[in-house]
Amino acid sequence: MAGIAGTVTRVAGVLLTAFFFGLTFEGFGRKIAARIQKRYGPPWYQNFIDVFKTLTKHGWTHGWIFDFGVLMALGGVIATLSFVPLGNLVAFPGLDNFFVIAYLFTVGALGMAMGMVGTGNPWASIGVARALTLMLGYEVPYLIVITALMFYYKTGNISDIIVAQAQSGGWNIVKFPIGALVALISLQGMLGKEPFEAPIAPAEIASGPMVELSAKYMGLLMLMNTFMEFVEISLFVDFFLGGGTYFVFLLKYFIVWTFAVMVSTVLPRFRIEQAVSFYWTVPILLAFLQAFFVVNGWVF
Amino acid sequence: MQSLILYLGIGALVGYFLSKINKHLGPIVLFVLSIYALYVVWQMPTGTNEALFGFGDVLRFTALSKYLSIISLIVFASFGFFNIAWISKAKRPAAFNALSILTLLGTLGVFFSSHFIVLYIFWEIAVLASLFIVPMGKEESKKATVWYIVISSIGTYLFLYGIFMLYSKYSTFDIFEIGKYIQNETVGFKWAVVLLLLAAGIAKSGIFPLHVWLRNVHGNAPDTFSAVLSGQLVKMGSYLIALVLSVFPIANMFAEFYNGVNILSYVLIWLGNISILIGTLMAIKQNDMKMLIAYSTVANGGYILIGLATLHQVGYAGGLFHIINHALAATMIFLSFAAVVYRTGTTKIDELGGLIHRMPVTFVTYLVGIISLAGIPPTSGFISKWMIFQSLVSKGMFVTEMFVFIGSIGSFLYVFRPLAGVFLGQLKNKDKNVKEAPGVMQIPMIILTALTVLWGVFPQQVLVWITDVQKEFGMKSFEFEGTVLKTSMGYWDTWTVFVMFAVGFTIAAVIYILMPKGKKIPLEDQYTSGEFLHNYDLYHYATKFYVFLEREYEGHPSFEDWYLAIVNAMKGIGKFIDYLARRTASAYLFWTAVVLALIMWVRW
Amino acid sequence: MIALLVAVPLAFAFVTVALPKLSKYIFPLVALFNLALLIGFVHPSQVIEVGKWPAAYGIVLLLDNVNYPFLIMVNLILLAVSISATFEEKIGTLLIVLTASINGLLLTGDFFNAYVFLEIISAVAYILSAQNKNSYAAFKYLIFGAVAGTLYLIGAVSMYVYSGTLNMAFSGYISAPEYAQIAGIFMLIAMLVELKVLPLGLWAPDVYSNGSTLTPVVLGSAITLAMFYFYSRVFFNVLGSVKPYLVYIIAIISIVLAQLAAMKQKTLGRALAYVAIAGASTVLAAFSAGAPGDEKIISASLVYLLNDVIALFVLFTVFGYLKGKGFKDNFVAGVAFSLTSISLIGFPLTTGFWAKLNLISALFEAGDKLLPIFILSSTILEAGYLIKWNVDLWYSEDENSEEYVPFGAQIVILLFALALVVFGFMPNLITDQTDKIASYVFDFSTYFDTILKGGM
Amino acid sequence: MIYYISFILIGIGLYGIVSQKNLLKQLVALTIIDTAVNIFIVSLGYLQGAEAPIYSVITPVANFVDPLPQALVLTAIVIGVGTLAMASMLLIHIHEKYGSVDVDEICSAKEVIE
Repeated sequence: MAGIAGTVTRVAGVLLTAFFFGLTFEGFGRKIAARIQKRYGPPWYQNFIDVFKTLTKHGWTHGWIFDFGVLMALGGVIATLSFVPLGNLVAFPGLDNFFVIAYLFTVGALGMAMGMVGTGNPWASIGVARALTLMLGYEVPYLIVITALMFYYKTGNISDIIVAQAQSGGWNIVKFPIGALVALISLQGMLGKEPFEAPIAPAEIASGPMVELSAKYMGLLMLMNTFMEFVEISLFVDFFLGGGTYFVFLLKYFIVWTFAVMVSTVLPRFRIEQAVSFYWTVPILLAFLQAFFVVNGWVF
Repeated sequence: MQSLILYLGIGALVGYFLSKINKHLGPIVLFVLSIYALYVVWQMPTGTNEALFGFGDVLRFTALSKYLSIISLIVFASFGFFNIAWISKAKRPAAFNALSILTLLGTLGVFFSSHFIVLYIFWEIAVLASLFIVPMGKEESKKATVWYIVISSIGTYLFLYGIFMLYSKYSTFDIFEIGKYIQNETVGFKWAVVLLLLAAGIAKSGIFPLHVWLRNVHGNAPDTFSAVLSGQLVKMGSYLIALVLSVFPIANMFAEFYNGVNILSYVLIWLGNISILIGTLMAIKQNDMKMLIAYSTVANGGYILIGLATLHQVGYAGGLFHIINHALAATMIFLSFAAVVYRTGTTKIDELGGLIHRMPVTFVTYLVGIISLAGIPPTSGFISKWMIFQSLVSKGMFVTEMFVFIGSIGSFLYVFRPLAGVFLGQLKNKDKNVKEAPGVMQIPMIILTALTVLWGVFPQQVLVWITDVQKEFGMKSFEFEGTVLKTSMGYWDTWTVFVMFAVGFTIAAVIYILMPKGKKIPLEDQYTSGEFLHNYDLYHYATKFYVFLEREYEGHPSFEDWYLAIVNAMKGIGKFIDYLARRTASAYLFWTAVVLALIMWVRW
Repeated sequence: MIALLVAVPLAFAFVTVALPKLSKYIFPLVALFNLALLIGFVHPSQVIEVGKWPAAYGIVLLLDNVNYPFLIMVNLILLAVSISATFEEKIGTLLIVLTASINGLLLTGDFFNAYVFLEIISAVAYILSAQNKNSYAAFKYLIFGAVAGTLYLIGAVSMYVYSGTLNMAFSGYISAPEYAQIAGIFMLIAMLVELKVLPLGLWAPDVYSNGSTLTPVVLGSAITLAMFYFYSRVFFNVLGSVKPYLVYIIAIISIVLAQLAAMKQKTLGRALAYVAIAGASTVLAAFSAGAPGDEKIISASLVYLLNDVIALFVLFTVFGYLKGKGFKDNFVAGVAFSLTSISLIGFPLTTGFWAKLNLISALFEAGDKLLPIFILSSTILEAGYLIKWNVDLWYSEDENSEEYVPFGAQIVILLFALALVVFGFMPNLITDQTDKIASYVFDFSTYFDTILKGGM
Repeated sequence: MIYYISFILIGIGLYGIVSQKNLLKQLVALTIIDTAVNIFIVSLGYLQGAEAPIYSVITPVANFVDPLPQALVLTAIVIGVGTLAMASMLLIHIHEKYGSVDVDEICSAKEVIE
């Protein structure tokens, strides 16, 4: 029983961390973006206000698949999140296989896509189609880089890779600089931030998938979005920045997040096909370069 | 085994005549026979030899036979049950039923044979029986039949040639016997024989370069039969590939090429890569939902081939596991399509929409089917993909990984297209009165759905079958403990993942229930950028769903066109001959004189 | 006794000239009589010296283990033709003459006598080809056949010059191989024409596809069978057994060209004509591969030949009656058509399957790996277009016309089709026979002894 | 010598069939071949200085030419005539159907008919 209690505690810890710090950092991100654009910006707790406010409103639903899709989205992402190691906070030690996380992650994405298209609004369909297409772009180079890491360390477990970084004393961003660059570019796509913002594109396709959202559905999906960002950035921190203890991890997290926000603030938006063809040229070649280095043992 | 084959043979006749009385009886015969056969196969101990109608020991029940027979019988049982209702749409119900039973007979015979010629005979029975079902489908299905028979024949005759090459060396047709000797042959002979034998499997399982028939055949065949074609008959090819790769000591026969992968496997893996790429990219383009899944069959055939060809403890198991996953997923998907077509009469994605509001069970079947096909936990589809990924990563095959990832992520794209176009979005006016598929159709769909999730969470049973196969062929077998699947690169626990998913879902549900209820609004109540819409049929994004992606590979080469060009070139020669034949006697005589002169010159 | 096989039909032919209305009834009776005679009263080996001239001088008729099964088969086919075909009164007489001359060709042991029978067969064939106002094709066939006939005559006379006798056995025995070869070349050309091997068989498509129902059936089955017998007699028995590489190559080319041409066809009749060409070429190629005394190959190719002949009989009969219309209202014809085309392609559990399997197996045993490639790849094409035709005809949408298959023909084609399936399940029934033929085909000394010493 | 004549005649006949577009001329060429072959056969049986193969007072000793080829030729001639007659019949039919015996004209007529 003690084991289960410990697990429950750790899972709760992970989820609460993601909830609290995720929203907080998002608030910081908005502030930073505003400052770059020479605005004042909302307070750091604005996102908490948004989530709670939307959750308490009466909204509209488009039928059971819409409701189910939203639940599946949030449920899937929560399940994913619980497997992600936050530095040394690992809810399920040994079960943090990268592929499991990567594919569990898609449950949430699928749920969201399904629910949003279930509204019957074509803007949502267009947004989802773009999101999936973009995914085809960023996932492949990202996965190749990560599998190169896995091949190098002979393990698919994320915490093992964190440990190995600590033992060898060098972060992977130093050992695999090209890979880290590719992962960073892919991360931008995963986060759906500029220049890879086409799936949402508020001014172009009316926020794409979110077009029909209201009230608590919006709130649940905002939570889901926060958790997704948390998973994505955590994976980067774990893989390339050596994870670290809980607070060190959060610090690294904040730095990566800030960087992503800053990049997104100053860049314009790629068209979706530009984005895909970009991913299919530069990052994928770099990823293969990195894999080639790894296979030949040329690692710093 | 012999009695089973006999019963099926009788069953085909019985099914034919019963269908003449009442067409709903035929599928019942098929269903009962498959359930009975499933029971028998499940019980039968592996490793038994048997004679077939007095011809020596030509049947052998291996663990591989057992595994594939069970898969086939599950597919056929659901197909049979589904047909009880669907058969009223069939063009020639009696022939359809009899031929379906014969198809089952053929495939089971293939799985049981240990004698190449017997295997070939059963193979052709399966091909022939299914061949005559195909033209009962849509209008283009007649052309599809020709594609089917030609590509299939290319495979089988190459196979036959390979058999005879072996026979002229060893004077035996016994597969297992030959496996013992072949190691010491010359390199050229080994290459030729193995590739020739694999050709039939490659053609049947839709691997590049013999993949072109799948779109036509699976896309145009009778709706439920596509489920068998894609879910079961294609697996016959995978079986043959698995058999050849495991019975022959491939790893010892061919030199190592890269990280413990031998050169033949590498060639096969590349064929698999190209199949995945073609299957995925072409599936994304299709507007016909059946053709879309037909292309996805090409891609998944590639996965199976890659998994099997690694001959790796994990990869091979993954390939085998993928066989059952794809069989179930394809069956579910095609059956749900059959239900859709049964009610609406079209397979074009952009002519449909919003069916979820009318056919929820069909939708759920399709949904679980695609989740499994795309390899998303907690369905069984993820397990096999995970195993294949793990083995590729552990061997550091990065280029192959790229194709595999494209296939995997591409599958999200293409399976979403029918989901969005057919089931979600705006319900068409003409479909407003559509009802859910009849209960008889729902039952097999629900059972398959349950099975997919069940094996996704508790894969032990399937893994036992797989490890039995691996043990039988003397490979290192895949390790697992309960629901924990282990590889050298880490493990994962299907049960924990499922529980966590349930927990996440519960958390979300709790939040959802606690918060104020949403008001249900009709589909027409939409954000329309301020426009007033008269026809909500048009407010549905389904045509050219991924047009921005399709544009990136618009001018791609089409193998179908290339093959047609070859056929046309051949027809050109034929036309020339025909032209000569229409000429006067002078022309003939000229040729006579030429031949005469030639013979005179050479003297025989 | 065996002379009756020729004499009785010939006599009745004269009767029917006087009483043309009876020909319809006499023809089946004649064929039946021949069959009864063959099965009940005569047995190999028998020799008749016509006009009591001793063997090497006079004409000899011989019944031995090689031509006995051929005779039964040919007469069976002619009986089937008499039941299944509908023909004018005059044609009935012709067919009786054909019966006589085919029997004569099969029985004769004399080069010049064979020439006469060949020419009579050809003459009948020309008239049959001219049916249905197909005179132009018939004329082309005639020119071609006549030239071929003269070439055969040159060959036969050359044998006479070298050996001083027209008796096949004796002249084969006496003449030096190089002389025999030159004579053989002339005869070969004539036979290649009759066996419609491309490019010498270019007459066949027009004749087969545009004539009456009867034309392709008779030409493609009975006459082809007789020609193959004659080929085996002349080239295996008399002129010695060397592997004629050139014939082999020409036959292979012919297979390929015929299949390609068949694939291209838009009308069923023409496609079937090319199928017939390809089939005959395959048998010829196999014959030449097995020429150096390989009994297994010959046996297998005889099975192939039999399958081909029966299948074409059925296919052409169905085509002739239905003229390419669908099987909607002609279920029996459709079933027979499909079964035979499956057998022709060589799918398992039909005669064609064993034919191809045995042939390939025997070829591999003989170390011939080239012909199997062509047989298998031509089978791919054949499967493609035959299945296409089957599907088109079964699922054709056209409103049915008055075309139908008469009852007698339905029975015959169904029986033939079922026979192909039954032999498919019990291949021994047929392979035992062909093995026996094959074992005698190369046995020149027995043949020689039988003829010269009177057999009895 | 006479062999050469017959072979030359065969050559002429073959050339005639190959080159002529008129079917009747082709038929004539065919008969030329026929005749040539007959000459060939007869010439084979001929012996210099030998006599007709008939026993009589004038030829008590059998110094004969070979009689068999002559018999053969008789048969061959009959067959040739039969073929010729049949070919003529076919030609008449062709002329009835297409209105010509010229190959080119038949071809164009065929297109019209079909």
